[in-house]
Parts: sequence; structure tokens; C-alpha cells
Amino acid sequence: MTGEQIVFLLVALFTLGSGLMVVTTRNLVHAALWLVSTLFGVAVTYALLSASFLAVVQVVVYIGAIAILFIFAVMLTRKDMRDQGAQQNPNWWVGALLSVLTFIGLFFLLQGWSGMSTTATAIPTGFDAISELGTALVSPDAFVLPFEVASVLLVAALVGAVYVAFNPRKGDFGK
Amino acid sequence: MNFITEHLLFLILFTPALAAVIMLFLPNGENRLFRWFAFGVSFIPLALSLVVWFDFRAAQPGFQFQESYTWYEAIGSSLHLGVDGLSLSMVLLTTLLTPLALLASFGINEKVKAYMMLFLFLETGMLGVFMALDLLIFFVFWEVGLVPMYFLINQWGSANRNYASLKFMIYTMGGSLGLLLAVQLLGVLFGTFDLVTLYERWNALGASDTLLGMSAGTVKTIAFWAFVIAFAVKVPLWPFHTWLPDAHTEAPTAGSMILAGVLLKLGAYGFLRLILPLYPVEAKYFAGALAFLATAAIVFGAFASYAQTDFKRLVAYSSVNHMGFVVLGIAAAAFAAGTTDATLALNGAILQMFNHGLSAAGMFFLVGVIYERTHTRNLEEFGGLFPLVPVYGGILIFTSMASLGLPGLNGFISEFLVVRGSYPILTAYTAISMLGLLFTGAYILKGIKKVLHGPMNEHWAHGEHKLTEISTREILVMAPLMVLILWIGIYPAWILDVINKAVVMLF
Amino acid sequence: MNFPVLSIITFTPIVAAIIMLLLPAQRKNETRAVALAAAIFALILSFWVYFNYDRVAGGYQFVETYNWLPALGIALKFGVDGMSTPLVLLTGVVMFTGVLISWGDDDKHVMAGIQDRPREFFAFLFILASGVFGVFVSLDLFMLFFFYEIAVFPMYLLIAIWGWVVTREYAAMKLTLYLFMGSVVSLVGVIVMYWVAGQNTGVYTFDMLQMENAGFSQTFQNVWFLPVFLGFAVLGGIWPFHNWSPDGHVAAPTAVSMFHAGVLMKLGAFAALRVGIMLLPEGAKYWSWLIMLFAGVAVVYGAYIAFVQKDLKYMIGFSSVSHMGLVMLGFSTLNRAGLTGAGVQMFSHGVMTALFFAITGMIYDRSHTRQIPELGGMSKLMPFAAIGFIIGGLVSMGMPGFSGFVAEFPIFMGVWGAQWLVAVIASISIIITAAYIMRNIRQVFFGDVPEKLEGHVGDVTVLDKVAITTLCLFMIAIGLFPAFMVPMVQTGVENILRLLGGA
Amino acid sequence: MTTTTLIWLIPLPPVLAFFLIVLFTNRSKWLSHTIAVGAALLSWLGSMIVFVRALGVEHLGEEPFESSINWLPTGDTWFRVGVLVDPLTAAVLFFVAWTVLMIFLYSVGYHNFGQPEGDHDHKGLSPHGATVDEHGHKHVVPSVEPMYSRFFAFIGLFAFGMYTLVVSDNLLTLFVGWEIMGLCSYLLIGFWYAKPSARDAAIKAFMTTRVGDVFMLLGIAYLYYATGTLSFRQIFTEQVLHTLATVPSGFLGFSAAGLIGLLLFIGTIGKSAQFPLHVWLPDAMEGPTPVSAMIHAATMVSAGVYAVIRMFPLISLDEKTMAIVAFIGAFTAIFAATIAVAQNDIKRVLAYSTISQLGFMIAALGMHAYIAAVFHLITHAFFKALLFLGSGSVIHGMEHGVLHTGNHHVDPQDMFNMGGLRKKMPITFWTFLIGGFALSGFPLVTAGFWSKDEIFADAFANGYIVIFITLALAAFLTAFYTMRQITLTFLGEPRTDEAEHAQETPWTMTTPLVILAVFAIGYGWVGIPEDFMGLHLQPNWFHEFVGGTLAEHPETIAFNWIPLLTSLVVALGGLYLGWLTYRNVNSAAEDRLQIPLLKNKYYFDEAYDFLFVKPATWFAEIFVYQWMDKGLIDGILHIFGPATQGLGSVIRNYFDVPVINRFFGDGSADVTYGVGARLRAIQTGRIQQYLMFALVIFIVIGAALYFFLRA
Amino acid sequence: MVPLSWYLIFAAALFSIGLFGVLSRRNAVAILLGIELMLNSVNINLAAFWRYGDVSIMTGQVFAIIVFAVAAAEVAVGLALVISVYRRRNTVVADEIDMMKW
Repeated sequence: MTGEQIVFLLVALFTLGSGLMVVTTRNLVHAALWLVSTLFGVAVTYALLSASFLAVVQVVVYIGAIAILFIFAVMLTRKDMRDQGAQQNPNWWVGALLSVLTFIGLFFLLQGWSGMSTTATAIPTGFDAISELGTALVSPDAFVLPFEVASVLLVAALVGAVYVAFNPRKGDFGK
Repeated sequence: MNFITEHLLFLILFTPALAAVIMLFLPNGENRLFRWFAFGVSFIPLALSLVVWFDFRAAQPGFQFQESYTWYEAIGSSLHLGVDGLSLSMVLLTTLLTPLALLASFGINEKVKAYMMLFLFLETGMLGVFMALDLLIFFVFWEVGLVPMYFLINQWGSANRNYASLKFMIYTMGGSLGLLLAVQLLGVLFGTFDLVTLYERWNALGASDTLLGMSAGTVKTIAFWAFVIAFAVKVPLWPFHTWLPDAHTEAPTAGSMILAGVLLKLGAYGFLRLILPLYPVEAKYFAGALAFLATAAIVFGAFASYAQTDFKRLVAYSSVNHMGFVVLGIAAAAFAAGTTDATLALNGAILQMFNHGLSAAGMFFLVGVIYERTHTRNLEEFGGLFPLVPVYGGILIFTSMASLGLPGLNGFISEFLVVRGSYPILTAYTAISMLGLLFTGAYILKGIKKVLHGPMNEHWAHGEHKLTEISTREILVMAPLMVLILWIGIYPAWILDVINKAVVMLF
Repeated sequence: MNFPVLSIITFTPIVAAIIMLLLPAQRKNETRAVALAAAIFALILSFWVYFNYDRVAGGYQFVETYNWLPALGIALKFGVDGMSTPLVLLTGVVMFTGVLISWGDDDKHVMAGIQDRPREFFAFLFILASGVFGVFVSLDLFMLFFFYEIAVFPMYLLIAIWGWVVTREYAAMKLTLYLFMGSVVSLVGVIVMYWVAGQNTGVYTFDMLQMENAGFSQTFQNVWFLPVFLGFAVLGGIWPFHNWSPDGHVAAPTAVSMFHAGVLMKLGAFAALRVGIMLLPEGAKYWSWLIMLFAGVAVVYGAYIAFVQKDLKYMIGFSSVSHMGLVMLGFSTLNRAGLTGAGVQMFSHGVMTALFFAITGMIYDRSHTRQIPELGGMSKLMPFAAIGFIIGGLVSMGMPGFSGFVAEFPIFMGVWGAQWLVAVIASISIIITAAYIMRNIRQVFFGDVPEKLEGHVGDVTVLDKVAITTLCLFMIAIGLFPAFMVPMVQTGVENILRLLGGA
Repeated sequence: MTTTTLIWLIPLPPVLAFFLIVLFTNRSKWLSHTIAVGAALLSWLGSMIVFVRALGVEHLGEEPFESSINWLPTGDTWFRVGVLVDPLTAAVLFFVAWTVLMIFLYSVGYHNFGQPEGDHDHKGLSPHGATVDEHGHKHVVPSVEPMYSRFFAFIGLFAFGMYTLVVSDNLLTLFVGWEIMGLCSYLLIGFWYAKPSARDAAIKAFMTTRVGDVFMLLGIAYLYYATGTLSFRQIFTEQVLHTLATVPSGFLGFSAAGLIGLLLFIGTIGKSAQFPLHVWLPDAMEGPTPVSAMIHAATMVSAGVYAVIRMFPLISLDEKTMAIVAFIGAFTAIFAATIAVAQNDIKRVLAYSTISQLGFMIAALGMHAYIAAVFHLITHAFFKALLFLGSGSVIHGMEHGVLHTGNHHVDPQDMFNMGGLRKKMPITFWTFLIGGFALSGFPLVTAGFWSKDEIFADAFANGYIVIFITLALAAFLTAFYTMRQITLTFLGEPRTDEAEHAQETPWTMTTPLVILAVFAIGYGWVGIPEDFMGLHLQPNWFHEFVGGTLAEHPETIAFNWIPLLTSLVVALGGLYLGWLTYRNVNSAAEDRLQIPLLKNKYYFDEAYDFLFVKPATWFAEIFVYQWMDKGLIDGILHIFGPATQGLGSVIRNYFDVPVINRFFGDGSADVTYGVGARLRAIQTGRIQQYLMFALVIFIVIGAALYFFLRA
Repeated sequence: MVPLSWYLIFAAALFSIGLFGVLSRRNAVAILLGIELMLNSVNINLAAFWRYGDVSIMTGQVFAIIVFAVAAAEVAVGLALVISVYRRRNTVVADEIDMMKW
């Protein structure tokens, strides 16, 4: 049990725990906050995987933008501070069951996979992951097209979001 | 002229139909015109058939005046006409009775045009059967005859005509269904319908050859019965006779005349023209059965006739009784083909056909005469009419006696010949049929008694019911019949000779 | 054959239809005039074809070919043989009479013919007619199919719009579905044949003359004969897929009933013959027993049902089932007599049933009922119609001297040759037919006029009389002189027999 | 004119008269009866000439007058008909000619020719008399028959029939005449057709005789078949008869000849009213009294016997048949005689006596007494004709009386209403007396004696003792009732004032009586046995002549006293006893012989009605027509219509509509629609549920794939 | 060293939790939260496979980044929808937003 392993376990436990809180807690604001912590855990995981750029992006984009977006959304869509009524479907247990089944299913599948126990090789010295990533994203013989597509998608989504969420003045919409 | 002499039969056959078509274009409503036109036209076939009759060489074997026209090459059928002594006598009977029937129906007042047209078509149909030398043509005319008769009964008949006409139509068609199938079978087997050819080739088939997966014998037997039933219905033979009283009773007078006079002969003619030549073996084998049915027809016909209270039904059943003798003779001939007895029996049978044509037509006409005046046929309402209509009475008695088979009148000759011919062959049946002969007397006398005799009938004596004497026109209808009846009764040789020669040559 | 008569015949109606649609809607009489003119033109041409067809030479004549889609081997190839020539004539006749009896009259008191939107009516009717002509003359499988669909489609509109209010939607939909279902099935078969023929011969073509000797294997034919044959035969009203037809007849307006029973059903039978039997002869031999079974059942079955019908149109509808059963019976014998009979029967039945429906229509227009028990004494009111109906009845009961006999007799002979038992059983229908025809004629045309109908029932119009006379003439002519048609049909039959290997 | 031509012509005048009267002259009474009587006269003339010429021919039996012509073609041969006159024919022709002529003459008077039209007569009823006023006071006189002309037409036809029958050379034409007479008897018995009794009697007569005729026809057919000819001359040849006698008929062991003979004889039974077909004859008296009665009694019934005599060579071949013939004859003779004793109707008595006398002849034939039979046939014809005409005359006279008193309830035929008529109508009385004595066989003078005596002689000589005794008894009864009749009618005093006012009849009626009376006496003398009472008289002409008919001459039998005495005793005894019994009987009540059994003719009519008529009617009306035709056959036929209807509706309603239409047709559509409607429910629009479904399916399928594809 | 399996199992667990959230929460926003969790679990995998595979192949990281973008877009649109739905129907409960059925 190396130190690294211990760290991983702690992070994992923290992440899963807060993830559970996200899906179970009654108060949506809390759920959003728990999401933040989950995302943070994930960020740490990236770090453990020595994907430093991802970890940073995770923190910046997710925690910085998305989570906050959620909190706003939650706040915009509630009448008062407390959420009354059940937060779960009447047949939430089916969901639970299915999730568990999924997990078990995945677990077994993974068990059967040969490459499970491969261990990471040491990153060669002088290997700059970030610059590599950059070139990969923009080099025409690599991922420039998906990258652009993604950005277009993003723009479209934002425009769409603006249109959808655009709050019309009373009287000229929806009649 | 040359044309006429070369196409005599064709002309005889189609003049009436042609006339009917012409009639179609005559102006409507001219009833007298229609009557006289039809009546006049009907003399052309009569005249022509008389020409044929006198040009006919009785001694010469085979068919004469043959004509053949292509009709339906695809299935090997042609309009092949021809007569021998057997058919010639029937043709003569038909062409003779039609004018009389037309004359008799001058009393018809509604839809005269249609009536006369149908009648002429009917004549063509009947003549066609008698002249056809092609099986398919035979069948064609056989069926064609039904339609005008159906409408005659259905349109101009009396109260229960719908039932009667439909029964007549369906029964006869149903009967001829088997015939149709058998005809088809022959057609399929030989690819031709020409009778003369069929006579040989069909008989050439031994019982051992197989047809349709059965032995030819079986097939022939089945086909034989198909034919027999078709003709038996028409004759009519017991127990296929019940359409006849209804049809006769409901038909208009002239309709009954033709029905009894000619249509029934079609069946008997079928027996002679088709069954005997085509199925000698089967006919011999089943002669007993035929004789049985014939005897049943004779006896039961007589009894049933005796049971009637309706004058016309009485006469109708008498037809069953008389036609029974025809079939009896045929059965006998079938059993002992070739012998003198057979010849005698056949002579009798054929002559009986002719005679019955005369007497039955006369009887029906007389019934019609009185029905037109009284509008009832119920014997119970008659009786004691003799003082009112002596002439009618005399004629009625005369005709009744002919149908009773009184020696000196035509009926006797034929019945005697039949009895004489079939006695040695079918002794028992002949003996039993005597019972029928006995009861023939019974019902004839009952008829006369119930109509003419008895205390003078006050109801018809005066007032609006006053019964008028038979009119000249009606006497004119009867006169030829009576003359022939007497003539054949006294000197039958003139016609019997022709028949006899034909029979000798044929069988 | 420099003069493209067949294509002219085929496209005349559709051109006329377009012209009519261009006319303003309220110019009804002009519309009708155009319709009549086109009909007469087509009729004359079909007569011309009929009498100029060289019966001695036989085979396909007046052949014309135009490329249509060479890539797929589809060409507009027309031509007629002894089988189809009478049917072309039949179509011409029915079209002509159909126009006559649906001439209509804008005076609202006289109920006769089509008064509601005649323009569209005639237009659709003529599109239908074009399709029918096309099927009869096409020698190209694809084209045949193409026209087939063109013929089937307008039925829906004609029935659904101008039909009998009570059941028209139902009947129209039923009919359309049945027919399309059938044609889809056969379409599959057709395409498969196309491919297999292509593979066998190397040339991918829909030309039937070439497909005839594509050398389909026995198994292939056994497999594909039924779908193809039955698919088309549905339109021929073969049992047990006959059910659309009586409903369709009942719901359809008079002229459409005439077309429907008179021609459209022949379309199915003809296509079944052309594609099913002539292209897959081996399969036909293999399955003939089944077809014979179906047909035999249909003959008796239809007769029995017609016997109990109270509705005049249903009666005729089921009698058509019975008579088309005879056609199929003739096909199933696969021998000379049977096929000849079937060919003649197609024509005879077409004319006869057209006449029936025409007269029924006249009666219905005037008395507003088709219930046999409610009718009576019509011969007094419309003698001409009565005579026509009686003649039709005699034809339908196979009375000698009329075309029905000329047609049915060989069919039965053929059946004797094939399977005598069927002949015996099927013959029952004759007597039953006689029974109900006679009964109904008596009930409808004779006896007394019900007081319900007193007064407002008038005689038929002159045009009606012309129509009736035309139809009757054909039936009598063929009945008296079979030579008028039979030899021609025979040339067609010879061709089929050749394909069947002189069976 | 050659004899044969003449023979051909003999039957023709009456039939011509018939047609003339029917077609043309029936309006004029005078013309009609002139024609008729003239025709009868011509025939009579012809017959007489033929008869005389026949007498002149030696061995007429071997080569008779005959000629024939082709009549019916039968295959390649012809059936010839013709005429034949041999001794038998000649003899019969003689009496036929005479009697017929007499009838014609007599009828003129009987039907009151010259009298006025009746007041309220009408056709079909006997005349009721007319009132005339001669110088002042009205009184009723007989009125003329309304159907006068018709009557003469009928008897003309009748005469034709009789002549045809007699002169024909073959059985078929014989049968023709036979039936024509049957028709005439029918017409004449039913002459007054308005009387129901007459109507029924006519039918009864015709039907009863027809029963016989039918068998006779069979016999003829059989004979024709067996011999190939019907001509007498050809049949009665050696080998033909021999074959007939030897060939078995296969029926109760009769030889062919026997069976044929029997069948023919049955015809005779009917025609000659022998037991058991005798019932029609008495009723036949319903006809115009004397004439039709006389036709039946004297002429037509003789035809039956004549037929048997004609066929004697054939019939006599088979002893069985002969026994039957003899038995029937003898039985009839005695049986009818007993009935006659108890009848009160003057004509019925004669009718039964006729039956009985015919029985004598038949019996004689049955005993091979050929000559005797013929002889008796002829004598009987004469005296019975005489008797009937006499009785007719009596009745006519009585009717006169009835008209005078106007009391129509008195039956002018009932003998108990008469009495003492000898003074009123002398000619009738004397002639009747002669006839009566002849009938009862009054010795030596009367013809009846000689013929009957010959029968007795033959019976005795040939050893038919039983028959001999039976006939003797019958003869005794005959004498008895004859005398009874004479006594009641003529002797004593009138019992009613009708009888009081009876009158003698006109000359047209009395002349025939006288003429016939001559024959009734004289004709007997031609047949006196050669060695009668041992004295040797001139040879028996009749025996010689008629005997010549047969191939081998019947030899004359030796004289014997017993039969002679018997006949003397029975004749005289019967007559005396009859007179003794009835000389002072004044009413039916006093008649001790009115035994119901006899009076009702042994209840034969009732029995026949019960045994034959009623069953036949039932069979015809109920069984054949109602049950078989209407019920069974039509019943079966009537099944077809409903059956088709039913089958049709079954197919339509239980197969076509539900299965083809609803199930396959609409069914497929309905199913599609239904499935959609069901599936709709899972479209909740709830995204999470969709997801869940998706997952579930995903997991299931995944698991399945994993499970199966793992390997 | 941490074996690859740990990361994968960890990711699977996180995925399941997110799934549970998606399936069981009523609130639409909460459903979106669940989706975020699932997306992250995917990203973890991507990163892990990059790290444990040939490091010089950047595919894993690249796709992780694209997922980021997609996630952002998704959240943006999703939340916008939620808000607009809330405006019209005044609810964010997924079950009640079922106007899309049939």
C-alpha cells in the first residue's frame, strides 16, 4: 500500500460520497454545492493521473462556470428557499436498482478484461504533456476538426440557450 | 326457289325466330296485326315441313335433307340439321300444333306482341331439338325452349304461376344439368359433337377401356343415367313428374297445348334419338328400371289424375299416364333391340307421342275454352253443362275418347302396339300397366261426368254466368286435331309407315 | 405497324381527362361532350384493332416500342394478342356505355347519371380507363405494373366521392387496401423475377417477351408463382380474396361499378394470366390444383351467396365472384378448351355485368332502392331496361344462344379434361344462378309496382337505351356466332399453350 | 257387286248415318231417323244378300268369303285387316241384321216421333209429356224425346260397331267393334245424362266391361306375339293351334292357348255380364228403356259370347280353361236366375234372365257344345229382343197411363203396378207371351225349347252331370220367373188406374214385336235334331251349316230321353208354378219371394263398392295424390329451395361475413389499430420512465448477449 | 502504484451514482446534476486510459476536453430549457413536463 494508493482511496471515497449527496440530498442548493465538491474530487483524480491541464480546466470550467450556473438555475426555479414535497420519483427504487445493476454489470465486464491490471509506465523525461495536447488540438493532421466542431457546438448551444431562456415581455409570447 | 329447296330445314327452323324478330319492329299496340302476323307466319314452317314430308323417302336409310353450317368450330360443333322418319313426324307435329296454338291464343289480350314473339321463339326451340344432328346443338335448343315457356307461364299464367313457372324452369334445368355434363364429357372425349360420328365412336369404346380413371363401363353407366334423368324429367317419368301438373295448370291454354303437345315429346325424343343409339348396352341393362318407372308413371299417373278436382290438373296427369306408355315401349325396345317386338313397341311409342300430341293438345284446349268462359277449373262447380253447350260437349267427349284409347281413334293404335310390343318382353310390367289403362277410363269418364253430365247446371245456365257455346274460331282449332285423330285411328298406315321404316333402319 | 394505334388508344382517355380538367367546372355539358367524344374515339380505335388483328398470324401485333428507362431495361412496349384484343374492345365498349349511362342531367328532378361534379368524375374515370388500356396492351412487365397501379388508384376517389353514401368510405378503403396489398405482393414477385431473369440471361429487362424464355428454374417458379398469381388475382376477385369486390360494387357509382366489375376484374385475371401463368408456366402447372380449388369454391360459393342477397347490387357482385371464378377455373385447367373459355368468359362477363350494373343503376336512380323485395313491376315502367336485364340474366345463367354459354361450355369441357369432379361440382352453380336470376327478375321486373314507387319512376333515357342495346348486341352476337370471337381468343391460347409446352 | 265388297260395305251405312246426323241433320228429327233407319235397312239388305249367297256355297267353312288389306306396318311385315264371312258369321249376321233393323224401327215410335215438344222437357231427361187441347179440353200426351236425333246417331254408331265385330276377320278389328259398342253402351245408358242414376250406371257399365277389355287386350297382345297374326283363319290352322296348345305359358301351368283363351274369356265375362262382372247389366236398364236395354240384352252381350265362339278352336285347346268357362257359365246361369226371381222391375227381371241365359251359352261352350251355344245365342237373341221390346211397349203404355193420371210417383216399370194389361195392349201381350214361353223353353213350338234342349242333350251326353243339373235348375227358375212376370203384368185385373189407362203402342213399335215373335217361334225349327224322339226327320240344317265353321265337324249326338224329359219338366213345371204362385198376388208385400238377399242381388254392388271402388278412390286421392305426389315427391322438391337458401345464408352469415370479411378483411385492420391503442399506454411522456425502459432492455439484451456470446 | 482497475471501478461507481440521480430525481435541475456526474465519470476513464496507455497519444485528453465543451453546452441549453419551462408551466418537476406524449 503505497502512499499514492492511500491518497487515491481517500480521494475516491470523498468524491463518491459527495456524489451520493448530490443525488440524494433534498435541498437543491446543497446538491449543487455537493456537486462542486465532487467535481473537485475529480480534479484531484486528474492530478493523480498527472493530467495537470485537465485538472485545471476541471476546476476552472466546471467548478468555476457550470456549478455556479447550476446554483443560479436552482435559485431561478424555486418559489421559496425550501423544496417541499418529495424530491425522488415514486419509483426511485427502480432507478436505484438499475444503477446498482449497471454498476455490477460494468464491474463484471471489467473483471473479464485482460488489461485491467496494467500499471502506468513512468512518463519520459522532457515530455511536455500540455504542449503535446495543444499541438494535437490544433494540428490539422490531428484533432483540429473535432475541436472546431466542438467550439461551433458550444456557440450554437449558447445562442440556443439565450433564445430559449430569453424572457419575453408580458404579452408578446406564448399566447 | 332453289335456295328454298336446298335449305328447307334451316328455313323451317328459323322462320319463326326471324318472324319474331321482325315482329319486334312492328308498331306497338296493334294486337290484331300481331295475332294475324304470327298466325300467318306459322303456316310457313307448316307448309315447308309438309313439303319435306312428301319429299321424304321413307325407304331410304339414314338422315335426309341434311344441312350443316359452321357454328362453334373451336369445340367441334356445327349446326348440323337433318331428319329421319322419327324426327320428321315430330317436326310435323310441332309445325302443325303451333298455328293451332296461336289461333287458340287469339283470346290473349295483354302484351300480345311479347306473347306471340315468345311463342314463335318457342317453336324454333322445339324444332331445333327435333332437327339437330349435333349433340351440342341438340342441347342448345333443348335449353332454349325453356325460356319462352317460362315467360309464357310466368306472364300469362293463372294464380299460382310464379311457383309453377319457377318449378318448371329450375326442375328442367336441374334435370338437364347431368345432360350438360355428359355432353361435355362426350365432347371432351371425341372433340366432336356430331351425332352420327358419336354413334360409332362412343359405342366403339369397350367397357374395358378406361376414361377419367374409371372403366368406360362405369362412365357410360353414369352418363347414361345423366341422360335418362334429363329426359325423364321432361317426359315426365314418375317420380320426376310433379312439375308437370303445376306447369300445365298454370300455363295459358295455348301454352299447355304446346307443353303437352310437343315439349313432353322432347324428352321421349331424347330417349329415342340419343339414349337408344348411344347406350344400347346400358339401356338393355337398365330397361327393367325404366320399365318400372314407366309403369309407375302409367299407374300412378292414372290414379293421381282420377284424384283431381281441377279439370286441367286432371288432364295434366293424364299426360303423365300416356307418356308412360311411350317410355314403356322404349324400355321394351331397349331390352330386346332388333326383334319384331321391339320394332312394334317403338312404332307404338312414337305413334303414341304423335297421338298424345294431338289428343292432349285438344284436351287442354277444350279445358281452356271452358276456363275462358267460367274462370274456374274446379270440377265441382261444373256438371250438367251438356245441355248448355252440346257441340262443345260432343267435341269434348270425342277428344276424351281419343285420349282414353278408344279403338277407331288414334290412341288405341299406339297403345295397342306398345302393349303388344312390350308384352312378350316385359310381361309383368305390361300386365301391371293395364291397371293404368283401366283407370285411364276411370278418370276420363270422371271428367266427362263432372263437366257435362248431371242435372242441368242452373248457375251457368243464364244471367251473367251464361255459358256460351264454343265459337267458330275454337272449332277451327279443334277441327284439324279431330280429323287427324280419326284419320290415324282408322288408317294409321300413312304415318306409321314412315315411323316404322325409320325404326327398322335405326334399331 | 407505323400507326401507333395502341398508344393512341391508351393515352386518349388520359388526354381527354386533362382537357376536361382544364374546362371550367360549371361547363358540365361540354365536359360530357368531351368525355363522350373521347370514349367514341377509343371505341372506334379498339374496334379497328379488333377487326384488323390478323387471326391467322396470331401472336403479338401492333407492337410499338419506346425507350423509357433503358438503364433498367424498361421500355414502353405495347402489343396485343388474341387474349388481350377482346379485352381492349371490352374496355372500349364499357367506357363508351359507362359515359352514356352516367351522362347525367342537370335538371334536379330527373335522377340519372352523375350530376355532382361530372368534370372530376369523368376525369378520374378516364385516368382509370387509361390504366386499364395500358395493362391490356403492355408487353413490358414494369409498364404493365405501372398502368395497373394507375388503374387501381382512381377507384378510391371515384368510390369515396361519388359512391353510395352509406358505405363508400369503408368500401373505398377496403378496396384500395386489398388491391394494393395484392399488387405489393406481386410487385415483389415481379422484381425478383426481374433479377433472376437478369442473372439467368445476363440482360436485365422487363420485356415480357424476353422474360418468357428467361429459363426460370422449377423451384423458383414453384416458389414465386403463387405470390405473383394471387397478388394479381386479388383484383380478379379470386376466392378467398374476393371480399372487397361486392362491397366495392355496392358502394361505387354506376359507371364505376361497370368499370369495376366489367373491366377491372378482368385486369386482375388478365395480369394473373400474363405474368403468373405465361411467365411462370411450370409454377402454374405445379399449383394449378390450388387455383382450381380456389376457383371451384368461388364458383359455387359466389352463386350460393348471390342466391340469398336482398340487395340487387350485392346479388350481382357475388354473381361476378362466381363468374370470375369460372374464368380462374378456365385458367387453372391450362388446356385449350379451358383457356379459350376463360378468354371468352372474360369478355362475356364484362359485358354482361356492365349491363347488369347499368340497369341496376338506372333502377336505383329512379326508385332510390336496391332492395329486391321493395321493387316490382319495373317492366311496366322501364320495359327496355327489363328486356336488357332479362338478356343479361340469360347470359349469366349460361343459357345457350348467348355469350355466357359459349364461354362456360368450353370452360367446363376444359375442367373435364383436367379434373372431372370439379366440373360436376361447379356445375351446381349453373342451376343456382338460374334460380336466383329468375327469381329476382320476376320480383324486380314483374308483378305489381309497389305503391311506394308509383309515379316518380320514369322510363330510361335514350342514352341508356343506346347503352343497353350496345351491350346486348355483343352478348347475342357472340352467343349466336361464336366465330365472332372464339378464333381470336384461340390464337392467344395457342401462344399460352406453347409456353406451357403444349400442355 | 262381289260378295267381299258387299261385306266391306255392310258396316258402313250406319256409321255414315252417324256422321251425317251429328254433323248436319241433327236439327231435323224426321231427316235424322229417316237416314238412320235407311242406313239400317241398307245394312240389313247387304247382310241378307250375303247370308243368302253364303247359303249357296258348299263348304263355306273351308273357303269362306274373305278379303283383307294392309293396315299396320309391323317391322318389315304388315298387319292386315279384313272381312270374313264363314257359316258362323253368316248365322250371326242374320240375326244381327234383323234385330238391329227392328230396333231402329221401334225407336221411332218409342221416342214419340210426331208428338209435340214437351212443356218443360229439356235435354238429358226423358220426356215428361206435353199438354195439348184437343177440341176443348186439355189433356197430357207423351212428348217427343228432346235428343231424338242424337239417339239415332248413337244407335247408328252402335250398329256399325256390331257389324264390324261380326264381319271382321281378325281379333283386332273385332276388338275395335267391341269397344265402339262399349262406348255406345256408355253413351246410351247415360243418354239421359241429367239423371245421376243414369250417369253412374253408364260409368259403371263402361268401367266394368273395361276391366274385361283390358285383359282381353292383353290376351290379344299375347296371341299376336305367340302366333304373329290375329287373323282367325291363320290362327285356326293345324300347326299354329298345336304349338299354342303345347307351348307352356308359364302361368299356373296353363298352356299358351289356355292363358290366351282365359284372357279373352275374361273380356267376354265383362261384355256378356257373366259372374263376377255381371253387376253392370241390371243398372244398364237406366238407358232409354227398351232400346238400350235391348242393345245390351240382345245384341251387344251376344258379342261377348260370339267372341268366345269365334275363338272356340283356341279356347277349347286347354281343358283347364274350358272347365273355368263351363263353371262360370253354369254358375252365372243359376245365380242370375235366383236373383231374377225377386225383382219387381219388369226390365230388371229380363236383364237377369239375360245374364242367366248367357250363362247357358257359356256353359255350353265350356262343354264343347259349340253348335248348341251358337243356336241358343241366336234364338235367345230373337226372343230376348222380343221380350225387351215387349216390356218397353208395356212401360210405354204404362207411361201413357201415368201421363193421364198425372201421378208421377207411380213407377211405370214396377210389375206390381200393372196387371190385366192383356186387355189394354193385346198385341204386346201375345207377342210377350210368345217371347216368354220361348225363354222358358215351352216345348216343341218355341225356339227356346230347341236350343236349350240341345244344350241339355250335350251336357248329358258329354257327361257333365253337375252342370246338367245346375242348368236344369236354372231353366226351372227361368220358367218360373217368366211366368211370374207374365202373370203380374198381363193377367188378373189392373192394380192401379195407371194400368187402367194404359194404351196399346203405335205400329212402329208393335210391328217389330210381331216380326220378332215369328222368329222367336220359327227359328227353332232350323235346328231340330235329326233323330228327335227317334223319328227320322230331315237332317239338322243348323248343325250342318254352322258346324261347317269348325275344322273338324262336331258329330251329332245320339238322342236321349233324359234331357228331353228334364227340359219338359222344368219348363212346364216352372211355368205352372209361377202362374200358381202369382195369379192372385196383388202387392210386393204379398210376394213371399222378396228375400232381401235375392232382392239385393246378393249385395254384390255393396261388396264391390267396399272392396274395389272405395279402396281405389282412397288409393288415388289420398295415397297417390296427397301422400306420394304432394307429400313425398313435392315435399322432397320443396326441400331444395330452402336448402339452397339456408346453405347460402349459412355461407354468407357464418363464413363469408365473419371469416373472410370481418376476420381477414376488417380483422387485419382492427388488429393493427388495436395493437397501437394498447401500446399507446407506455408513451407516458416521462423521460425518466423512457430511460428506465431503455436501460432495462439494454441490460437484459446486454446480459443476454454477454451470456450467449461469451466464449 | 495504483492499477488501472481502481480508476475504472471508481468511474463506474460514479457513473452509477449519476445514473441513479438521473433516474430518480424529480427536479429537472437535479437530473442535470446527475448527468454531470456521469459525464465526469467518463472523463475519468478518458484520462486514465491516456495515462495508462502510450502517453504520447493525446486522444484521451483531447476527448476529455471535448467532453468539457459538450458538457458546458449541455448544461447551458438544459438549464435554459428548464428555466423557460418553469416560466410557462411554473414547475421543474420532470414528470409534470409530459406534453410530449403520443
